[in-house]
Amino acid sequence: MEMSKWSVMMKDSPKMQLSMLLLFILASSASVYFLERSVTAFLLLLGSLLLLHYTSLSNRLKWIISLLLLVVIIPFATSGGTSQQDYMEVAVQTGIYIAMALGLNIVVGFAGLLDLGFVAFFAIGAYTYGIFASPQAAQLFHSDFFPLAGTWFWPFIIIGGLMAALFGILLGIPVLRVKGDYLAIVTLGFGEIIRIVFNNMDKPVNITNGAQGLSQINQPEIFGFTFSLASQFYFIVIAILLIVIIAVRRLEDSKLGRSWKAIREDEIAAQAMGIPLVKTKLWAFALGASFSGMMGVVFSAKNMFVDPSSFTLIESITILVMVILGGMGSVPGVILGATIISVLNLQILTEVTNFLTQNFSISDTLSPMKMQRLIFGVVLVLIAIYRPKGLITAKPKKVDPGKLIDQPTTDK
Amino acid sequence: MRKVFLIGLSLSLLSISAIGCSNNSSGNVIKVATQSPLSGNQATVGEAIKNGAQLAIDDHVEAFKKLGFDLKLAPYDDQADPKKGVANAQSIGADPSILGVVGHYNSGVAIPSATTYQKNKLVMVSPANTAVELTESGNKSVHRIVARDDVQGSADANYATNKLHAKNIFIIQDKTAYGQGISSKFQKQAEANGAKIAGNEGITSGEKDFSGVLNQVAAAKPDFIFYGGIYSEFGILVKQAREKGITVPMMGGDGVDSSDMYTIAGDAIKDVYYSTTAADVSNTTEGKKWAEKYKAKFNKEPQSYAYYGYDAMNVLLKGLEDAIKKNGNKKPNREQVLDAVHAIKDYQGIATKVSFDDKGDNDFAKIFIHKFENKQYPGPLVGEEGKQ
Amino acid sequence: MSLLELKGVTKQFGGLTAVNQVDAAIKQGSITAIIGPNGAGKTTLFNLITGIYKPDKGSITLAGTSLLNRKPNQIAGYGIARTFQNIRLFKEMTALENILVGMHTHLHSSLISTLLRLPSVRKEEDNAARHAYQLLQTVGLAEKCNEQAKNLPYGEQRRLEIARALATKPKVLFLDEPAAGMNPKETKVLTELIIQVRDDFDLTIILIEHDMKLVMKISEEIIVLDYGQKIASGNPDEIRTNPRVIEAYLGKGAVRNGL
Amino acid sequence: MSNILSALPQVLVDGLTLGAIYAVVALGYTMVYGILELINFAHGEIFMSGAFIGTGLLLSLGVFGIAMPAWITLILILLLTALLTGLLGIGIERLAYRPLRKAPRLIPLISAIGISFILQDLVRFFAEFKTGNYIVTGTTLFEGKVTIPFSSIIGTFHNATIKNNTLILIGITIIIMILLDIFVNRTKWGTAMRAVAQDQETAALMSINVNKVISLTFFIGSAIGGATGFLFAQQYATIDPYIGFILGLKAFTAAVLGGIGNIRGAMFGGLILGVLEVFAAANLSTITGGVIGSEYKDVFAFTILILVLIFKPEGLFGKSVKEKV
Repeated sequence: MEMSKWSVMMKDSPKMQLSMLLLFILASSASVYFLERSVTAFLLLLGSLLLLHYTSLSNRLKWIISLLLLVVIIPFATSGGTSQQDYMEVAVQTGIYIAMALGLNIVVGFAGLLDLGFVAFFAIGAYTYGIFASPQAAQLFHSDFFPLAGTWFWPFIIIGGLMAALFGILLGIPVLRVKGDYLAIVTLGFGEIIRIVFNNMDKPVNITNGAQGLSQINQPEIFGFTFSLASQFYFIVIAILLIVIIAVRRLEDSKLGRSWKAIREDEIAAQAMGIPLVKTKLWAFALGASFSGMMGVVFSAKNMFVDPSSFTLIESITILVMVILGGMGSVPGVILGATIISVLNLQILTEVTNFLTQNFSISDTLSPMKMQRLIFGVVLVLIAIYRPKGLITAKPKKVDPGKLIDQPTTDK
Repeated sequence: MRKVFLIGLSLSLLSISAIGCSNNSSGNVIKVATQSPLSGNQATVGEAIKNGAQLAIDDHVEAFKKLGFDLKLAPYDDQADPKKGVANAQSIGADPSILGVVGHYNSGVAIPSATTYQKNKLVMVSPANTAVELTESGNKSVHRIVARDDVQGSADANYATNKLHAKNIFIIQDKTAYGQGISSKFQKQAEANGAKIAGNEGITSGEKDFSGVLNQVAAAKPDFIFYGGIYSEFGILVKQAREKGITVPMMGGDGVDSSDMYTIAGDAIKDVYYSTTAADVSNTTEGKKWAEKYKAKFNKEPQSYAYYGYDAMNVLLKGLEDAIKKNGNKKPNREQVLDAVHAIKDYQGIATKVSFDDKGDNDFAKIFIHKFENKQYPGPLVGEEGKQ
Repeated sequence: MSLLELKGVTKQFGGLTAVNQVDAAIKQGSITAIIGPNGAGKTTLFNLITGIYKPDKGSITLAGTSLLNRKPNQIAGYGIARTFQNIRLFKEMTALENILVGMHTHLHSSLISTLLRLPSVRKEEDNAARHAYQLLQTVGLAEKCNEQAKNLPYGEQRRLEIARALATKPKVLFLDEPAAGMNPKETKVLTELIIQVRDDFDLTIILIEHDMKLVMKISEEIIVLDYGQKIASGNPDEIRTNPRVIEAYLGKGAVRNGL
Repeated sequence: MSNILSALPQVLVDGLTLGAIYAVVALGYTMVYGILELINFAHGEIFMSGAFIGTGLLLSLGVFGIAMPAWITLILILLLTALLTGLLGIGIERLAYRPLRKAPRLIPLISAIGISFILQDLVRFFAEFKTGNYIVTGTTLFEGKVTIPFSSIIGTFHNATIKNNTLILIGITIIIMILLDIFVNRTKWGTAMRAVAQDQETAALMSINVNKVISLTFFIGSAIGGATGFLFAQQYATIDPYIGFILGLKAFTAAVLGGIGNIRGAMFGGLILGVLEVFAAANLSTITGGVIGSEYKDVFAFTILILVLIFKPEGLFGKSVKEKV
């Protein structure tokens, strides 16, 4: 009784929600700041973004609060203890996955094309920067111009994106004749081909340095400042991520976005409406791939190292899981899905197992450390069964009919 | 539904809050981390490294207690994944009680993770990484007690051409960083020694059917086969080669150094050689005692990497002790530990003697060539070669 | 002058000749019905004209332009729109979005300007939404504009499909069994709607329909297909009295029913 | 070139061996897909579980000192393994797929991946618990090999050797495929299965118990997958919990190559893929003069797959279905 009254009150009053939210942010960021190291507090702080999503505040206010959270509060709160780089590493990797998941969401969620080789585009971005910003290029072209300095990182974000988009199109042209689950296996094959080729292009001409990977990749640099710590990369990732989110949001409700969804729902009807199938699908491939490519550049610059083992099929599947878990076609859902999976994998499972192994003596076979795959599997099955439409289901865009009748259209 | 979801979320968060908070460390705890693959298909090796390190920690707990410190192992699972390795490295860096790292197994994970250690001024002692790159990039944190690929590859090639008189060699490798690294160094040296390379082919690790490549080997009729990769594939490869009537000598690097070779290849294991960077300690009394201790604790035979893990951790702990003493029996900072470890000379470990050079490579890293014979493990020693 | 011309259009599936040497000339602004028993090749003929299938023989021209070897989306661009026998709406999208998809060929914002959300894009989108809303009003679905297509009742789905086709601003509108599954009242509303949109939007309408009352009421021209062949054409009175039609299509029972 | 030709018999023999395994595992994918339009990602893990269950049974026979003629042991273990993995398949369907039948199309994929991880880790756990190592090497029932004198047929051919084990493997897989083909095409339950694959609702109206048919499909697919797992363990002696993943992937590729949902297609797809793969591994570097080596064998296989699908999008043996407009 009390509970329902409370929730009604919360539901009806945005002000109430806002103050609760601010309180929550304050409490969680304070605990992140003052506690030496608390994963819980950090997760709660991240969770405030989710709470924000569920409030009934205006969109503009939501944007402002989330920007404040991401750009000011989180970096500041984490700077309190010694764990800053740890939190930030998780945040950076999560950000990279979110961008990739949003890219895949265009392909799978919007356009309905099942792609099981998506990580290939990430690899292309990573190698594009990796080759030119490491001693590899100097050896390849026998030129002193290479390796490119860290200042080249910035244009390479775009170049990496474009390269990935180009490969997206090259893959798409032959592949898009294939439908449904056949497409899945063809893209899977493409992903594997890319990885195997990268793994073996050390001969006859050494382009990728094969399985040894590329090391000593230059880190980003601007006005003499070098980005080397996770807390510094965080801002690059946030910036790209914001661009990606805005782009996806704009695409979603555009002519192209509607065409994707139309194709997903019914190809024949979509064609009858004048939508060119191949071109529209190629755009989905290219744009989705470009997000991945951009983050690939960031990835190689951050790790200063790339090798083919980062781009296995499991990665592609993980990104797909993020999209489906979050809710196909739903932008906030996909962001949540990517966050949950990467935080789960990078922090929660590690923390739980560390806690258990460092505090109790457990026989080796039983060690939960080795059970991560099992736990991950159980989580996936439970989610599939209990939230089959994803955590945040995609909702069609609603319009206010009142706004549509005001002025009669003059367009005819 | 939403509410239920939110309540569930907060409950799950609360339930792990205990974990988050209890991680706070008091001032006299010193931890040393290990990073190795503890899950996935390389877990056997990763676990051996961790177990070896664990034994070393156990040996030192008392001594550190006397110094006033509570010594603990913090094992991390890098999943053989660079991303996971780097994330772990950040989290290791964030835990102020951790003063050093023993790891990794995969060079692909070690190289990017080492960058993070360097930023945190953490010392890393590698029990297994042989990639040349690792110590060539000028990273101050990196140390290793094992021989580099170039040393081992050329030692193997010298043995093959000089002692076994191989003239026409076929190379197979698993196309991992390790396999590619060691086999290309082997090929270089073998060619320099005048042998002909009949082929250099890759297999896919994790597969079990290598008949395709072996048909090619059969057609090329080599007099020697070198394999760059690890034992789980090599065992099968040996078996299938013998089944196909390919009877020429075969050889692998330290990756195939495992007693499991006998189980996997069975009776097919004839004329098979391997090189290792660890001296055979199974026959020394000390080695036997150690192996028994290991078995008593973990209920398993120690793999070679357990010895490396043990030695790597001991080297690190030696440096740690030095740093503590130098710091007036107070807890040293990471940089002090790093310097102390870097300065270690002539440390006698159970498998190898250790003196670090400027780059962090071990001056005493030696290559020992063994033969798999009579189900004896390690097999009889048939040759050895030092650095250069 | 006829707007759409078919000459000797033929399509075979394996051994079966689904459409056989069909000629037709559709007059601008007319309402033409294509009738015939099940399997007579009516829908196949639609699919041939709208480019879903390619004819084996014959020619199809719209205002003098050949429609052969064009993709369905290109044909849509020439001004041919259609509805489907087994309703093909974009189910997860709202009624309004369905219409907006129909306006695809008339929206011109480039990708870059969309990403930058230039004022021109916003204006175009606003206008499109208003126009789409008007179309919904035309078919009486304005208050359902935010409803997902899959949640609409059957009759409304049919009407939404017509509105979506209208959004492509077609010259010729093909309706494939628009009254199927409707009750007499709904059919009456639909009949009026078809005539109204023909007049308001200056359309040429071709429809396949089994409801003879509707066919006879609104068509100016009727084409009768049987086993893929055109067996008769003419105005409703001619068709009503054509013995071949009664024989082959309507059968003897129909004569008794007073048609 | 003469090398390629003379080694051809051996390459064919090896390719067919590998292909036979792919083919039988592909059957499991194709049957489930045919009926539920679901890529049962966990099928590779069922195969792997079969390998472990069979090897475990064999090893425990040794522990209890039960001695039987090798062929009786083989048949006994095959049947037991098939039964157990079949039940495992039914269990997985009940637990992870049936609740999701009305869910969006890709959701079952998630639970399939989840089940896959769970099986991998459980098997690893039990293997390690029992033996201390998850890489398990079993005993071989049939030793020895035979030589087929291809050279006496055509002079340029070299002889090919086949292990007895391989002959048994090929023999049993062929029997499985023939039995399955008869079952699906000639029996009441097989007809029901095809009916459900065509149209679940109509089949239900014809008083076919759809749930039962789906369970049966999972049982048969998993049983033959598991039995093949044991044959695989016999053939290659060494198994680990991760063999199912790569092999499952290849088998699924084979199913698609043959036209997914088509049982005969899966068989041929498997055989073709096996031969292609071994051929590529054996000959790629000879053909390209060393530029591209055997490490590109999977690239070669996938390229063929992509080419086939581009020119025949429904797979080699699939029927092209025109969508009704």
